[in-house]
Amino acid sequence: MDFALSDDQTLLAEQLEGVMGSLSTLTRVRRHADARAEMFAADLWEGMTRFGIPGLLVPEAYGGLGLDILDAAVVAEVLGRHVVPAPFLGPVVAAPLAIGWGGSGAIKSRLLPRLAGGELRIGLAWSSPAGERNGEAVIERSGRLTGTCPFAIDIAGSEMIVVGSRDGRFHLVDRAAEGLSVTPVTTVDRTRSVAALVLDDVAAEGLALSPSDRLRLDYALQVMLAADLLGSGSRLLESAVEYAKARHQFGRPIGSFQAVQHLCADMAAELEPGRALLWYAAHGLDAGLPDAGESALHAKAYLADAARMASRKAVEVHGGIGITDELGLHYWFKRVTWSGQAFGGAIRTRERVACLHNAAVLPQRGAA
Amino acid sequence: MDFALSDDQTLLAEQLEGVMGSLSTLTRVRRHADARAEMFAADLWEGMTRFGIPGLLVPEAYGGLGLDILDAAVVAEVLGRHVVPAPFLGPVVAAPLAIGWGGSGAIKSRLLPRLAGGELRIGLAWSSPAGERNGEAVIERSGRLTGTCPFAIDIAGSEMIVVGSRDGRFHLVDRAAEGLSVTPVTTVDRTRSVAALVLDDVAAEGLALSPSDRLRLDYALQVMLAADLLGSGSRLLESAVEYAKARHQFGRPIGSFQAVQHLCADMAAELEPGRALLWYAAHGLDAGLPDAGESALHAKAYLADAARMASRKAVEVHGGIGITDELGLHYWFKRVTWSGQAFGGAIRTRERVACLHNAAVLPQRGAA
Amino acid sequence: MDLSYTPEQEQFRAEVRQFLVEHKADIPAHFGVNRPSDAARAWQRLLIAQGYAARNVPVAYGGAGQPHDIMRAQIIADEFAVARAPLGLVNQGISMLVPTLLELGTEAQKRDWIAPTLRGDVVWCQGYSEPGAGSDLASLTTRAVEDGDDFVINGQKIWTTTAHGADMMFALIRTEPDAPNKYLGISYLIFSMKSPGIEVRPLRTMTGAAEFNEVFLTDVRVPKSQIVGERGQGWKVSNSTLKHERGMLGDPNAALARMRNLLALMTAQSTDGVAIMDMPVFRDRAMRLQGRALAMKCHAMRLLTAADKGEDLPLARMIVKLQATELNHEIATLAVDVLGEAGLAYDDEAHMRANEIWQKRYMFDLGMIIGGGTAQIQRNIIAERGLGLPRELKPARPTAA
Amino acid sequence: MDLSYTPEQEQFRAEVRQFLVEHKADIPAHFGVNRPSDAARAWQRLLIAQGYAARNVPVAYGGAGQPHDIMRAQIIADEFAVARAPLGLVNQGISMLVPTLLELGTEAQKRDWIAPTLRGDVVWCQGYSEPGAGSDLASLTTRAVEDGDDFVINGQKIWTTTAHGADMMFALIRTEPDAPNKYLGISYLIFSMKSPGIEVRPLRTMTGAAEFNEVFLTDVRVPKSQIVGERGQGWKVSNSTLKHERGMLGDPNAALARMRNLLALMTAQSTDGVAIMDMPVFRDRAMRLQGRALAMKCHAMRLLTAADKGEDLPLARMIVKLQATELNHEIATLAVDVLGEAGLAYDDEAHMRANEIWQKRYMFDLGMIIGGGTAQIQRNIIAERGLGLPRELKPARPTAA
Repeated sequence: MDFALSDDQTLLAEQLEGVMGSLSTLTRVRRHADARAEMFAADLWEGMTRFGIPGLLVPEAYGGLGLDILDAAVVAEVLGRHVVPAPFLGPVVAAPLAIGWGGSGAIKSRLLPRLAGGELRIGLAWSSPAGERNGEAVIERSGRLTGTCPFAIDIAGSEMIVVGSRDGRFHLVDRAAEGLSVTPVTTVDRTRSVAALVLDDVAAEGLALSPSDRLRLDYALQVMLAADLLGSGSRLLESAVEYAKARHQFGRPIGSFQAVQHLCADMAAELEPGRALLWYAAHGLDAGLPDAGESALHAKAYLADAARMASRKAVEVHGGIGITDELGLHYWFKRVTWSGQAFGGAIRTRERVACLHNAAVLPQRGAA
Repeated sequence: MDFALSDDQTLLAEQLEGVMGSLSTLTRVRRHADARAEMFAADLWEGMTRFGIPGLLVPEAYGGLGLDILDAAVVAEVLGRHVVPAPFLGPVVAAPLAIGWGGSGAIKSRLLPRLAGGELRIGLAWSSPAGERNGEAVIERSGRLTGTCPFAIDIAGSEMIVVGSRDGRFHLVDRAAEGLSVTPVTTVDRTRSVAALVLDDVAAEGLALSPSDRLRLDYALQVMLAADLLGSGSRLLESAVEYAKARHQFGRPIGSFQAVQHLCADMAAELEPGRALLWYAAHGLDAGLPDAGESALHAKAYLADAARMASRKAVEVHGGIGITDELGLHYWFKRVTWSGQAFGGAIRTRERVACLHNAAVLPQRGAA
Repeated sequence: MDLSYTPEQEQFRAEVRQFLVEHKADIPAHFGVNRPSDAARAWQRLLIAQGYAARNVPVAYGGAGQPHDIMRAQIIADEFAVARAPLGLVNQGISMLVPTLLELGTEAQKRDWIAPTLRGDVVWCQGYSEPGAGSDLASLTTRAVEDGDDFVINGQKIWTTTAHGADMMFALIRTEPDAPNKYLGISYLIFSMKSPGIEVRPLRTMTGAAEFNEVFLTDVRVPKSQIVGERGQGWKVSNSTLKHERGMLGDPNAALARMRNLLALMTAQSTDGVAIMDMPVFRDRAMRLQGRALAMKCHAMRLLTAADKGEDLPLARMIVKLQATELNHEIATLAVDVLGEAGLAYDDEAHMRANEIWQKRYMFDLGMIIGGGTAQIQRNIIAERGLGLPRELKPARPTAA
Repeated sequence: MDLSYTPEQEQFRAEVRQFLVEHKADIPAHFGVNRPSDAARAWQRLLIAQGYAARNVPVAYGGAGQPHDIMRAQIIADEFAVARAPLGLVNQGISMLVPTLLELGTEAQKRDWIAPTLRGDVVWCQGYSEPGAGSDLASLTTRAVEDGDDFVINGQKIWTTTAHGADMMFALIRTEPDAPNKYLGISYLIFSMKSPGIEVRPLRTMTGAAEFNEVFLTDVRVPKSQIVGERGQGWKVSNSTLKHERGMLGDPNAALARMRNLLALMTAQSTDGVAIMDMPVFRDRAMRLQGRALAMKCHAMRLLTAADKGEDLPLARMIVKLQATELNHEIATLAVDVLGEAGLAYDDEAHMRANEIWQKRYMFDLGMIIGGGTAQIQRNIIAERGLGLPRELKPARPTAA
């Protein structure tokens, strides 16, 4: 038994940490966030492409690295640490998995190599894990899609979109398809690209994922969000610790005050077990463990809560400066807010565990 | 507007505080708690009787003091402060109100003067506010009662019992009635008398409370529990503060450590608004304010949470000694546990507010 | 307990209502961003004349000259809230500087500044905090040296609201570097924001707005006559000001109003066809917060009664900031959770839609937990001054004089 | 990540399983209350002979003499847990004294005490804490003065478990009153509980049981040869013992097992005809705790792997006590809430029914949050040693040597 990252994974994390540390600087993030237009961070995507990230989950036969969910989670954690304002969940996770598991041979040959090379980016329009909000959904009829998806991600700079329909199936839609209208949505986290889609009888190519693969895709995305939360939450803790060491009040570093010490200790105590839970959940999806789904949902819910707690306490440790743009702490705070809510908040996610976990418990309508 | 206790109420509290401080000492409480037999604290009841407490809510026409719910709440708070191991909710609150509001003239003349004088004590068997547990309930048929009540209170030393039946009505039963079997139940709080009743076709005298009076009785009891919680919770805070001043570690009083200071500050910050909420709820019942029911339930739920928090933090401030019998802190801890759960815990109580508060929200089965 | 009002008070309430009906048209539509609009100043003058604003300030200084009457003040506040009418100008000049001048200013200072401040003709900003002096405010280093009849100030202030629109600043400046401890040696100075050497830079916060500024002071000259109170006693002077500030925090009516909005949101929003209000986990959290809001409302009524009787309830008073700011933040947090993915939408203030306001509050209210004494400092104050626990080795702030 | 075991490890697991099947009849029904029963001691001898207990203690001192192998140790623990078979004796003599003697004892001390302790023939109790020395353990005042070849001890110890059944005590005693600081001047002594001058008084706790004792020491004579480690160096010696104690805390398998029991309870109990498990507010809390229990289980596996590789993860290690004790308490708290009025029933241990155990745990687990370093002390340790924050002005405890 070896409950740890492999040497390769550790190396991957360290090297990517270096790359992202130099590319996704606070200045760069701020510039991205301040732009009002639809955003695609070409330079950061370029950096990710040089590192091979677009091909992480693309099979080697199609020119990718053919790595595991756990490897992708390691990457997602680093992206969260550096609030990297580049697409990831759509083109690097959802699209390769959905196409790899459900695409025809022709589609795979056509798209996967371009995905792996980073030249093709595919967004994701799929709100079902967060629940159908106020009746908004996409309906498939005779291979064509109609409806709305209020929370489509990684659309900026994408050529295609993976769209989930109300019946749980996935489809490929061309970004330029007739009947598709895209309205960028500014969210609190400006490092993520979100858009609202309206589809009016839009042509689509079906992806034939099995029901269990649809769930695996769902769980893989929850794990990526959990990893992002761990990354940004850990960075918030580190910032708080650094600040508490450096900042002096009353003639001593504020980190020598028990109240500040305990804020930091609580953050660490909450985040640290989330790391092991995340590894277990990601590995469970790779190894096909029977509790993989439960673990993935637990990881998302646990880290949504833990990172939110860290985001609040880190701001408290920083005091006034924490709510300003001065140190940019708020970019991490907002990334945590976004990742915690996207694809279902902690409460809804736990309710999904309850339904999975105990077959004797009927799914209740009355839980969000 | 005068949002405060009256001078009379303040005097009542102060004087009773003196009496109970000298009667319900830790030694006395410990002796009561250590007794294994069914418990009636005759000496404490005698002290309460000298003070006029049994007649608090009995109209003056029947020899009582004819005071208000708020006065009774003031008394309940003092009883909670001193974890007084004597009956109260049954003979002093439920029985006078149920008989006063629902008894025939004959019953009132027969029972109220004896209640006011303290010579008649009446227990309470009524579990409906906490919900019907695992199907246990009392059924009325042709004026006779059959069924079980697992959580009847103030039964020790009682001559009669007010019994609530599944249909929401109240009945008077003789403690010696044929078909009634009483099994004392030891609870975690040994300052309270609890018994499980089994009724097999037991003769009963009906009390004709209107539906709104039944609710008022319910709310009055929730207010009394809230007051008891405030009393025991406040005392736990005071004990923690005293101990934190006196106990030295590392060459200084532990109360000078920020961690200990903040434990105490949080207790105070939670408990203090509960005091105003309690007054408002009790006064609302007296004055017939439209939000009286909502306020009473909020007061119970709020103080159940606040006092539980205080009970835990007070033990933490005391450290090891807090979990021993040495200072008797656990009597307050346990009283808080009991009062918080009796007649419905915080979650169930809040669900009742939701049903009351927003008529548009249908009562949901799925809430405890 | 008596929640009714005297006939005289009810009569007064009727008068206030009548006034609000009659002057509905005078209520200013816009109050102005950095400076009060003309309409706002006209409204303010009307309220002073009517005795509703600047109630206790003597007529000689431009106030309404009414006797202290907390109940009448509350009636005015309640009726204005019901009518959604602004109760005149709310700014730091009126809430902090005016009471300080009334207490400690010279006769000339009172005559010069109080009336125009009350009327909104002179706008003030506050210069207390510095980048290196937050919780430990008394360690401030902005200093003034004597030069003839002037002080010459150098240093930097931060967290200055409305600095852009302000005419004047009231500030804490270190004038006696050799004082025996850091609390002594500070003076309370007032000076024009038009003075040469003042630069104002907006400080952008996490909400995206610039609610605060930094103010850089380089060789700013201030006549010595513009000191308020004794030289070197500015710490004491400012504590009297802070005392006035505390009353501004934690309006329980606002928390209850927010709860109503939140409950409406939960009724309107649905997931998978079920209204959020019908989801017990969210509903329980909402009811818990409603109970807390109600408790804070009752708590405020208790404090009001005590104040009316001239009694102080120190512990009850000290917990308000901690509990009220936390409650507001929790209400916003629940709203963010209720809105789910939809609640992530966020724009800057100009384009903000109805639901986005919750995401803004979630962040802004966290700032309120920190501003004006962090939650940690509040707990120290409650423990040491409210509960009488022994002082921390290094106290957070000395006991107010 | 590789959650599989090597073929050799799986072979070893099979052997352990086989052993447990073959020796099912030898599993003692009762372990004894204050002292191990004969059956428990026989089981312990069997486990040592088999190499399952006292694994790493040399054969010369009565141990199994196995090489360090954390994976095998975990396999043994897992298989015994599955079979619900006790993994030999668990007491402070074995977990704390034996490792200390192995590290710092004289050859004679090792020969005299280790083997009978491992066999359960000699039972030990711990004499560290005193009424005035809790979190600040080093301020202990129980003192020993020299008298010929003996020390003569006077003072009082507290929180002593199994003092009634114990043969021996290992204790921290102040032997050098003039040492330069409180940490020096303490010696680690071992002595018989039959010594004249020892009085044991049970200390009743809130659960109603007497899990602890006070031990009064009056002119207790101890030969000087019964000092472990250097004279005056007892603080260091005890820190090596405390290091061993920490491993005993926070078994994540136990938390998961409790969660299963709680979920069964929630399925069985109903209110108004609805199973508690179908009530979303309770179910959400249960799922949250299940997620936490799973996280702690994974965290333990991560620590186990690190230990197997000889790596230390200080921060990950330091949080275990804080998180595990809090989790256990929260599980019990939810159970108490689930049981409602019915959960208030409580008797002393002899009469306790199945559901009453939760109310007991609710209180006992709060004690665990406090015992062995309160949650506040744990947070100090995490902040200062785990995160490298500067020391508090007065440190909670000096860094372990």
